[in-house]
Amino acid sequence: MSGKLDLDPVTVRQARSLARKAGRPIVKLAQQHTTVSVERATLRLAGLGGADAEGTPWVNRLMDAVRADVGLEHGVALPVWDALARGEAEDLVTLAQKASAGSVRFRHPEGRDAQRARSASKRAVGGGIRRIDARRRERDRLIKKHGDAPRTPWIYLIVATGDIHEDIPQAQAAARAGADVIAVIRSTGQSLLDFVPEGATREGFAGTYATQENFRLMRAALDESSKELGRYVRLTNYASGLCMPEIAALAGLERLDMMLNDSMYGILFRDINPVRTFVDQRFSRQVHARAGIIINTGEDNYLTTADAVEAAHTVTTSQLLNEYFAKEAGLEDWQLGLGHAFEVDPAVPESFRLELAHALLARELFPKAPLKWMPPTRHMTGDVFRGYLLDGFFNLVGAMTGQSILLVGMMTEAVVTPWLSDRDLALQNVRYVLDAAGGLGEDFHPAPDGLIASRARQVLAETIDLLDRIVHDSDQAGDPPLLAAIADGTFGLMKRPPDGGRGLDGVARKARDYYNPASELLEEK
Amino acid sequence: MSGKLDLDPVTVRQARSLARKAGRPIVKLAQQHTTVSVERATLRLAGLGGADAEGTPWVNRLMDAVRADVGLEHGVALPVWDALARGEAEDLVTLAQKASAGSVRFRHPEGRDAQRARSASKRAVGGGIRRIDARRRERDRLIKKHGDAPRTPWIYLIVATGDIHEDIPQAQAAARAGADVIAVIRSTGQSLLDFVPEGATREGFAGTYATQENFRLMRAALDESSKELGRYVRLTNYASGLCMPEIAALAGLERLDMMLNDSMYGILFRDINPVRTFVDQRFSRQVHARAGIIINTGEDNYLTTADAVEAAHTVTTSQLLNEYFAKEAGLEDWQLGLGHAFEVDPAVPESFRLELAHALLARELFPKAPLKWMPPTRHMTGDVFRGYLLDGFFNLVGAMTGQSILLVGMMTEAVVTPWLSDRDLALQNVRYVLDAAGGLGEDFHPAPDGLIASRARQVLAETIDLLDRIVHDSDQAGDPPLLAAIADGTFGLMKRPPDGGRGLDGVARKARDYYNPASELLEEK
Amino acid sequence: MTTLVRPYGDTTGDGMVQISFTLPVPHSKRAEGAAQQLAAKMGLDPALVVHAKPMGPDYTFFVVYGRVHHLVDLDAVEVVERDYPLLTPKEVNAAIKRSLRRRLVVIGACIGTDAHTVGIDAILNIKGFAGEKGLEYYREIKVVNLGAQVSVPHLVDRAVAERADAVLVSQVVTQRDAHLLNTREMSAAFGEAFRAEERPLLVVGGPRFDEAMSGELGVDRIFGRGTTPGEVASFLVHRIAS
Amino acid sequence: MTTLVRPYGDTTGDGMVQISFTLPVPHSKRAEGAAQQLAAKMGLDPALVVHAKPMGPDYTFFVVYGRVHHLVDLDAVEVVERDYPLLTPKEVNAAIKRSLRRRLVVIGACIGTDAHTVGIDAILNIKGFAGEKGLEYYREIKVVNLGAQVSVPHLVDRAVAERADAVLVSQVVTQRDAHLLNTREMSAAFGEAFRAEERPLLVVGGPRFDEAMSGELGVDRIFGRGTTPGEVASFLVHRIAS
Ligand code: B12
Ligand code: B12
Ligand SMILES: Cc1ncc(COP(=O)(O)O)c(C=O)c1O
Ligand SMILES: Cc1ncc(COP(=O)(O)O)c(C=O)c1O
Repeated sequence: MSGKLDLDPVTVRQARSLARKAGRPIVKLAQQHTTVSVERATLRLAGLGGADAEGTPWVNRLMDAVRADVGLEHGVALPVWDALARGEAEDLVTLAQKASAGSVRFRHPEGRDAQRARSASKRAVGGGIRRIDARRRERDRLIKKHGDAPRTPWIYLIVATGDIHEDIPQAQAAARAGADVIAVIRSTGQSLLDFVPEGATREGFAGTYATQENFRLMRAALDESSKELGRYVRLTNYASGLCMPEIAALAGLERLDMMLNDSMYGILFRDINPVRTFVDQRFSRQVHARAGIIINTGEDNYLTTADAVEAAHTVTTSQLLNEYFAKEAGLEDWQLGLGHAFEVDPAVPESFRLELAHALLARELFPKAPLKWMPPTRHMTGDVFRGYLLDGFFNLVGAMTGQSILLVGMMTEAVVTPWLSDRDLALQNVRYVLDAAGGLGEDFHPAPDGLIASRARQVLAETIDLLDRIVHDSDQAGDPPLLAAIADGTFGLMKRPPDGGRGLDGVARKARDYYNPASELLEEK
Repeated sequence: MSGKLDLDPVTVRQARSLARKAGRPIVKLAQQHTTVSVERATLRLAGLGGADAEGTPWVNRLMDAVRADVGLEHGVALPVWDALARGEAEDLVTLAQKASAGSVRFRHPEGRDAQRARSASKRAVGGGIRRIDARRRERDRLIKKHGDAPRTPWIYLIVATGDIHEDIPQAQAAARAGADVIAVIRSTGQSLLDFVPEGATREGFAGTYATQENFRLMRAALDESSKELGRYVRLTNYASGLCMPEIAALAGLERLDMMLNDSMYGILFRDINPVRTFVDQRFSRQVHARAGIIINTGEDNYLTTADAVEAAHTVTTSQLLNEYFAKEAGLEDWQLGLGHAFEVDPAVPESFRLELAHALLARELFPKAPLKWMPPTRHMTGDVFRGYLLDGFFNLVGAMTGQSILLVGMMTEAVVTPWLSDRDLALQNVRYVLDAAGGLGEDFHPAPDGLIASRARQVLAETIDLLDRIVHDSDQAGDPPLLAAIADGTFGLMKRPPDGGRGLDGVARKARDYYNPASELLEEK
Repeated sequence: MTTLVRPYGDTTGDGMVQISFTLPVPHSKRAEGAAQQLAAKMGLDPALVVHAKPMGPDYTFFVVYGRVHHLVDLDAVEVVERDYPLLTPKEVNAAIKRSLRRRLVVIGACIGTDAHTVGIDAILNIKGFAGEKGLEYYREIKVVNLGAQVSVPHLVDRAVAERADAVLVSQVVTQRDAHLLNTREMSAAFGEAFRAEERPLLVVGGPRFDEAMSGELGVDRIFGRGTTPGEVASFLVHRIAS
Repeated sequence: MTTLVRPYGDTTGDGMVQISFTLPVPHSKRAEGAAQQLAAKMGLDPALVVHAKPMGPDYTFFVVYGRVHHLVDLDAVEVVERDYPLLTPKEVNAAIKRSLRRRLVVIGACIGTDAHTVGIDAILNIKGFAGEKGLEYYREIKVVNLGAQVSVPHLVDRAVAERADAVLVSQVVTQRDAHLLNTREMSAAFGEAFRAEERPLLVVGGPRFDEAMSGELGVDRIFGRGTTPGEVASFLVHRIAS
C-alpha cells in the first residue's frame, strides 16, 4: 500500500521538519511546566484511589492541600512522601483524609529529607508503572491466546447509553456482531471536570463517565467476549480533557487498549487552556507509550466546523504535529492512530474521489500508523436511507485506501445516539463493503495527473504553506509560534489565546527543584 | 473505455463467429415461417386499428377469418387486398366487420388478381412505414430541439401502477426528478394474450397494459415533460410476448424510443413456443430497426433463476446471440441495449469485484452498444436499508464500467412495486454515486492478472465452450442446434422443447407464394 | 420473562421506532405538522419529524422517529405455529407407505397470470431450498409441477385426472391483492368440482401471505416467506397420511 | 384542495407506510407475530412483516410495511407559523433605531454541558447560515456570544451585566431530554433573577426541539431545524422593537 500517489520524498521530509520546528518549542514549554492533573496522576500511579463522601477523589483532596501549603511548582511527590516519612499517616489514603480534614501540614523537604522523599515516592510510583507493564504483558498474552482482529481495518464501534450497565450488554452484542474495538463514549461535560469521577455510573448524558471502575467493568466484560469469540476485543476511552494525565494512568492500570488523545482537541473544542493541554498531553502520552496503548487523535473534529475541502490541509498539518508530539513522548509508529474523516459535502462534484485523495494522502504520509478513519457526520441528515448509503461509500474509501481503524458510521447520526439496531445495520454495511470490495485496492491506481493525485499533491503543498506560516507566526507575548497560530484560529476555525481557556489555574511553571518520580521513570526507559 | 481487460481479439472474433453459426439456422427458420402476429402487424401497418364490442381487435377478427378461409401460409395481405379489390368493403375496418359477421369469403388470388392485391397492399402498408419514418424524424427533431439526456448512463425508471392515469403523473414526476427514460411495466399476463388490448386502461396487475392508446397518452405526457425540462425524455415499453410484431408496429407508430425485445425471453420465461418467438422476433426487430428504436434485451432475467456466478457465461452467450439476430434484422450497434445485471449473491466473497468483471466484459465485448445495466433483485430482501446500499454499489459498477442505460434499483424490490418515494430515494442514490464517483473509471485499472481480469477471461472462455456445445447440439427431429440447446435447459435453467409452449398454433410454414408487403418494404432498405 | 414488551431503541422500555411515509401535500411547515399528526395517530409521542423532502410540487416524504407507548403482549400473539411434527424424508416416505399404500400425489402450479416459479420450484424440485431437497426427492411422493400461469380450470382438470391428494399453489404477485383474488377463485373452483370429502388438500404459499388467513381464503394451509420443503412434506403427511 | 389526506405509496389514498423497530425478544415466529401486533396497534392493517433479523440472542429487528387507515386532517394541524413579518437587515436596523434609540443587546450561549456551537454560531456569527448573514452583521444589534458549556448562573450574571434585551440559547444534545432539563433550569433562573417586565426575551433553538413547547418550557420562542438569522432578527424586532 505505497506509492500510489508517488509523493515527492523531499516534500514529505520538508513537511516533517517543519512540524518538528513548530512542535519543539511546545515540548520545551511542556517540560517547563506541571499541572494539577499531572501531579494527581502521579499520586494515582502510586496507588491513591477512591473519593470522599461527596465524591471528590482523594487525589484531588491531597493535591489541593499540598498546593495550599507549598504550591504546585515543586510537584506533589516530595511534600507527600516527606509527610509520610515524617509519620503523618501510614499510607496515602489516610494522609489524604487527614489533609482534607486540615490535620496535616506539608512542607517542601530539603537535603536528606528530600532525598528520602524522592526515593520513597519513586518506589511507590514504580509500583504503578510495574502494574501498567504487567497489564501490557497481559494484553500481549491474551492476544496470543484468543487471537487478534481477523483483518484490517479494525471495526470500531461506539456505545453511548450513559449507563455502564446498559453499555456492557450493548458492547458485548457489538463484539459478537463483529466489532474489533469498542469505544465507550463519554458523558458531555466530563472533559471540563477537573477530577475523575469514581465508581460505576449510570447517569451520563449521551455518553458514560470515564471512571476507573467503569473501565474495569467494561474491560472484564470484553475479556469475556474475547474468550467467547476467540479474538481479543479492544477497548477505547477518552483521555482528552482537564484530566488527561490521570485518565491515561487509569487506562494503563485497567488495560484499555486505545485512548482518544489529541494534542490540540481540548484547546480547540473544549476551550481548555493551551499550556495546560500541552503539558497534560505530553505526560499522558508518556503513560500511553509505556502502556502499549494506541492513541486516537482528533483531526476529524476540525471538519465538523470547517469545510472538508478548504480545510483538508489543516488535518494533514495537525497529523504531522500529532506525530511529532507523540514520538517525542515515546510513542511508536504502531501507536499513532491519527484521525481523519469522510466529511466532504456529498453535493460537491467528485466528492468521493476527493475523499479518496485525502485518505490516500494520509495513508502514504504515515504508512506505518494505524490511521483512524472517521465516518460522515456533518452532512448526515434525518434521511436515514441516504445516510446508510453515505456510510457505505465511506466504508469503501476505507477499504480502497487501506485504513487501519474504521469507526463505523450510523445512519441515525443526525438524529439520536446510536440504537442497537443502528449498530447492527452499520456492521452489516461494513461487512458487505469489506467482503464484496475489500480487494478493490488491487485495481485502484489514481492516474498520475488525474484528479486524485493532483488533489493529494495540492493538499500536501497547502500543508507545507501552513506549517511555514505557523513557524513564522508570533504574538506580542513572545509565545511559541504554534500557540500564536492557535490563537489566530488556524485549526477548526477556533481562536484560542494562550492565556485563555479553562484550567490555566492548574498550571505552574516548575521550580528548579521540581521533582516527579513518574516523569523520571517514564523518561528513563 | 476500452482495453482495460486486454481481451484477446482472436478469442473475441471466435466468440462472434460461433454466435453466427448458432444463429444462422434460426434466421433461416424464421424466414421460412410466418405467424398470426406477423400478419396482424402487417394489417396494423396498413392502418387497421380498433376493436369490436367485446374488445377483440379488428386485426384479430380479420386474421382469423382469412385464416379460416385460406389458411395462414400465404400471408394475410393477398386475400385481404384481393377482397378489397373485389369490392367486398370500402376499407379495412369495414372488411373486418363484415368478415367477423361472416359476410365475406376470402380466396387466395392468382395471376393478375394477385399482382393487383400485391401492389395495393404494398401501397397501404407503405403508408404505415412512412408514418414510422416520420415519427423517427420527429424524434430526431425533438432531441435537437429539447436536447438529449445530459450524460450517460441514461437514468431509466419504471412506473407500474396498473393504471395509465396514475402512471402518467408518476412518470412526469420521475422525469422531473431526473429520469432520462421511463419504462411503463406491463400487466402480468399480457405477454400471453394473443391480441393487443385496446384503449386507455386502468386495471393492470403490477403493470399497465401495453395498448396503442396508452402508448400515445404516455408519449404525449413525456413530450410535455421534455419541453418543460429541456431534454428529450425517452419512453420504453415491452415488445415481448405473443404479440411482439404488433406491439413493435404500434411502438413505431407512437414514437416509443426503446422496446424490451429479447430473442429468447418469451421462450424461456413465458413458455412461448420457440419457433413462434424467433419468427416474431425477427419481424419485430425489422420494425424497430426502421423506427430507430433501441432494443433492450433480457439477459438479466437469467440471473433471477440461475446463479449469477455459475451462469455468467450464459449471459454473455445470449448477448452474442442477441447481437447476431439484431444485426441480421437490420439494427445498428447504437440500437443494441444488451442486458445484464448485478445479481451475484452479496454474500459471495469479492462479489462487487465479480460484478465489475462481468460488467466490464460486456462493455468491452460490445463497445458501441448502449448496454442496459439492471439492478439487484434476487438478493434484495425486506431489509430496505441493505437494499438501498446494494443499489448504491450497483450504481457504482455502472459508473466505473461505463454502462449506458442504468435501470434504477428500488430499495423495496422484495416488497412492493415501487412507491413514489422509492423512486425519489433511488434517484437520489444514483445522483450521489454519479456525481461523487462518476469519474472513478479514471482510476480503475484492473490488475492484468488480478481477480477482475482473470474472471472476465474465464467467463469469455466459458462462453466459447458453451457456444461450441450449442453449435454441436442436436435433437432427433433435426432442429437447428440452438433449438436443441434451449430444449436442454441451457439458458436460465429452463427447458423448452421446439414443439412445446404457447402460440405454436399461430405459426405456419410459408407457402411458396407467401407474400408480405411489410417484410418486403422492411428488407428493401 | 415478562410477556409485555416495548420497542427497544437504546435502553430497555424506551419504545423507540422509526417510520417513513409520503403525504400528498406540498412541503411546508404545515406539511411537517401533518406528518407529526399522523405519527401521533400512530401512537408516537413525542414524534420527531427528522426529515422532510419535497418530491415535486405535490408530495412530501417524511422520516419520523419517536416513542410509542403501545405495549406488545407476547401472550396475545397469535401465530400459526407448526402443529405437526417435523419429519425426515425417510419418515415421510414411511408414513405414506404405511397409511396410503400408494404414492401421495401432489400437483403444483403458479395460477393466474403469476409467473414466479422460483418459490414453488424451491418446494417441489429435487434441488430444493435452504439445503433441504424438494418433494420430487421423496420416493413416495409423485410430483406434477404444472409451472407458471396456469388457469384455475386447467388446474382443476389436472387434479381430477391425476387423482391429486394435494394441490400446491404459489402466488407471489400481490399488487391489488392479486394473490387473494386468485386463491379465492381457486378454492371456490375446487369446492364446486369436488365433494367435500374428496377435495384434495389445498395449500397455497408465497412471501406476502398472511398465514392466518387460510380459513378466509378457503384453503387448508398457507405457507409464507422462507418455507422449507420438509415443512410442507411433514404437513401433507400429517393431514393425509396419518 | 381537500383537507383530509392519507399517506401515498403508489396510488392516491392507499395509506401505505414503512416502519422499523427492535423488540427485546429472540427471533421466532412468535416474535414476528409480536411485530405484527405492534404494527396493528399503530394502525397498520394489513401489516406485512417483510424483514426480521435476529440481533444476538435477545433482540430482533423488524421492517414492516402496511396500510394505515388514519386520516390526516390538514385543518387540524397546529404549527408555530411565523406570526411576524420577515424583515431585511436594513429594516431590522431601522426598526431598532426608531423604537429603542440604542443598540439591541443579544447574548448567546450553549448552556449546560452542550458544546455544539455550530448552530448558535450560524445565527450569531457574521458568516451566518444559508446565505444570510448572522446577527453580528446587523449594525444595530450588539452580540455577545459566550460560546459553549456556559453555566446558567454565569449566563444570568452576564445578562444582567450586559443589560441584555434577549438571551439566545442553543441546545443540541437531547439524549435523556438534556435540552428540556437545561432549558427549564435556564428559564427558572431568569424568572428568579428578574422581575417579569424586566426579564430579557428568552429564545432557545436546536434541531430537535418541538417548536410548540415554548409555554411549557417558560421561554418566549423556540426555533428548530434550519432556522435562519433573518427569522430570528425579525422576531426580536417584532417583540422588542415595535
Ligand atoms: C425472480 C423474480 C422474477 C423473475 C421470475 C422468474 C421465475 N421463473 O420465477 C422474472 C424476472 C421473470 C420476474 C418477472 C416479473 N416480476 Co418478479 N420478481 C422476482 C424476484 C426478484 C424474486 C422472487 C423469487 O424468486 N424469490 C425467491 C423464492 C425462493 O422465494 P418465494 O417466492 O418467496 O418462495 C418461498 C416462499 O414464499 C414459499 N412459497 C412460495 N410459493 C409457495 C407455494 C407453496 C405451495 C408453498 C408451500 C410455499 C411457497 O416457499 C419458497 C421457499 O421458501 C422478486 C423480488 C424479490 N427479491 O423478492 C420480484 C417480484 C416478485 N416480481 C414482481 C413483479 C411485479 C414482476 C413482474 C410482474 C413485473 C412486470 N410487470 O414485468 C414480472 C412479470 C411476472 C409475472 N407475470 O408474474 C414484484 C411483485 C410485486 C408485488 N408484491 O406484487 C416483485 C416483488 C418485485 C417488485 N418489487 O416489483 N420476476
Ligand atoms: C458538529 C458536531 C459535533 C462537533 C461540535 C463542534 C462545535 N463546535 O459545535 C463535535 C465533534 C465537537 C461534537 C461532539 C459531540 N457530539 Co456532536 N454532532 C455534531 C453534528 C455532526 C453536527 C451538528 C451541527 O453542527 N449541525 C449544523 C448546525 C448548523 O445545525 P443546528 O445545530 O441544528 O442549528 C440550526 C438550528 O437547529 C437552529 N439553532 C440551533 N441552535 C440555535 C439557537 C438559537 C437561539 C436559535 C434561534 C436557533 C438555533 O439554527 C441553526 C441553523 O439553522 C451532529 C450530527 C448531525 N449531523 O446533526 C452531532 C450530534 C449533535 N452530536 C452528538 C453527540 C452525542 C456529541 C457528543 C456528546 C459525543 C460524545 N459523547 O463525545 C460530543 C460532545 C459534545 C458536547 N459536549 O456537547 C449527538 C447528539 C445526540 C442527541 N440527539 O442527543 C449528534 C446528533 C450525533 C449523534 N447522533 O450521536 N459534535
Ligand atoms: C481527540 C478527542 N478527544 C475527545 C473527544 C470527546 O470529547 P469530550 O469527551 O471532551 O466531549 C473527541 C471527540 O470525538 C476527540 O476526537
Ligand atoms: C426482454 C423482456 N421482455 C419482457 C419482460 C416482461 O415480461 P412480461 O411482460 O412478459 O411479464 C421482461 C422482464 O423484465 C424482459 O426482460
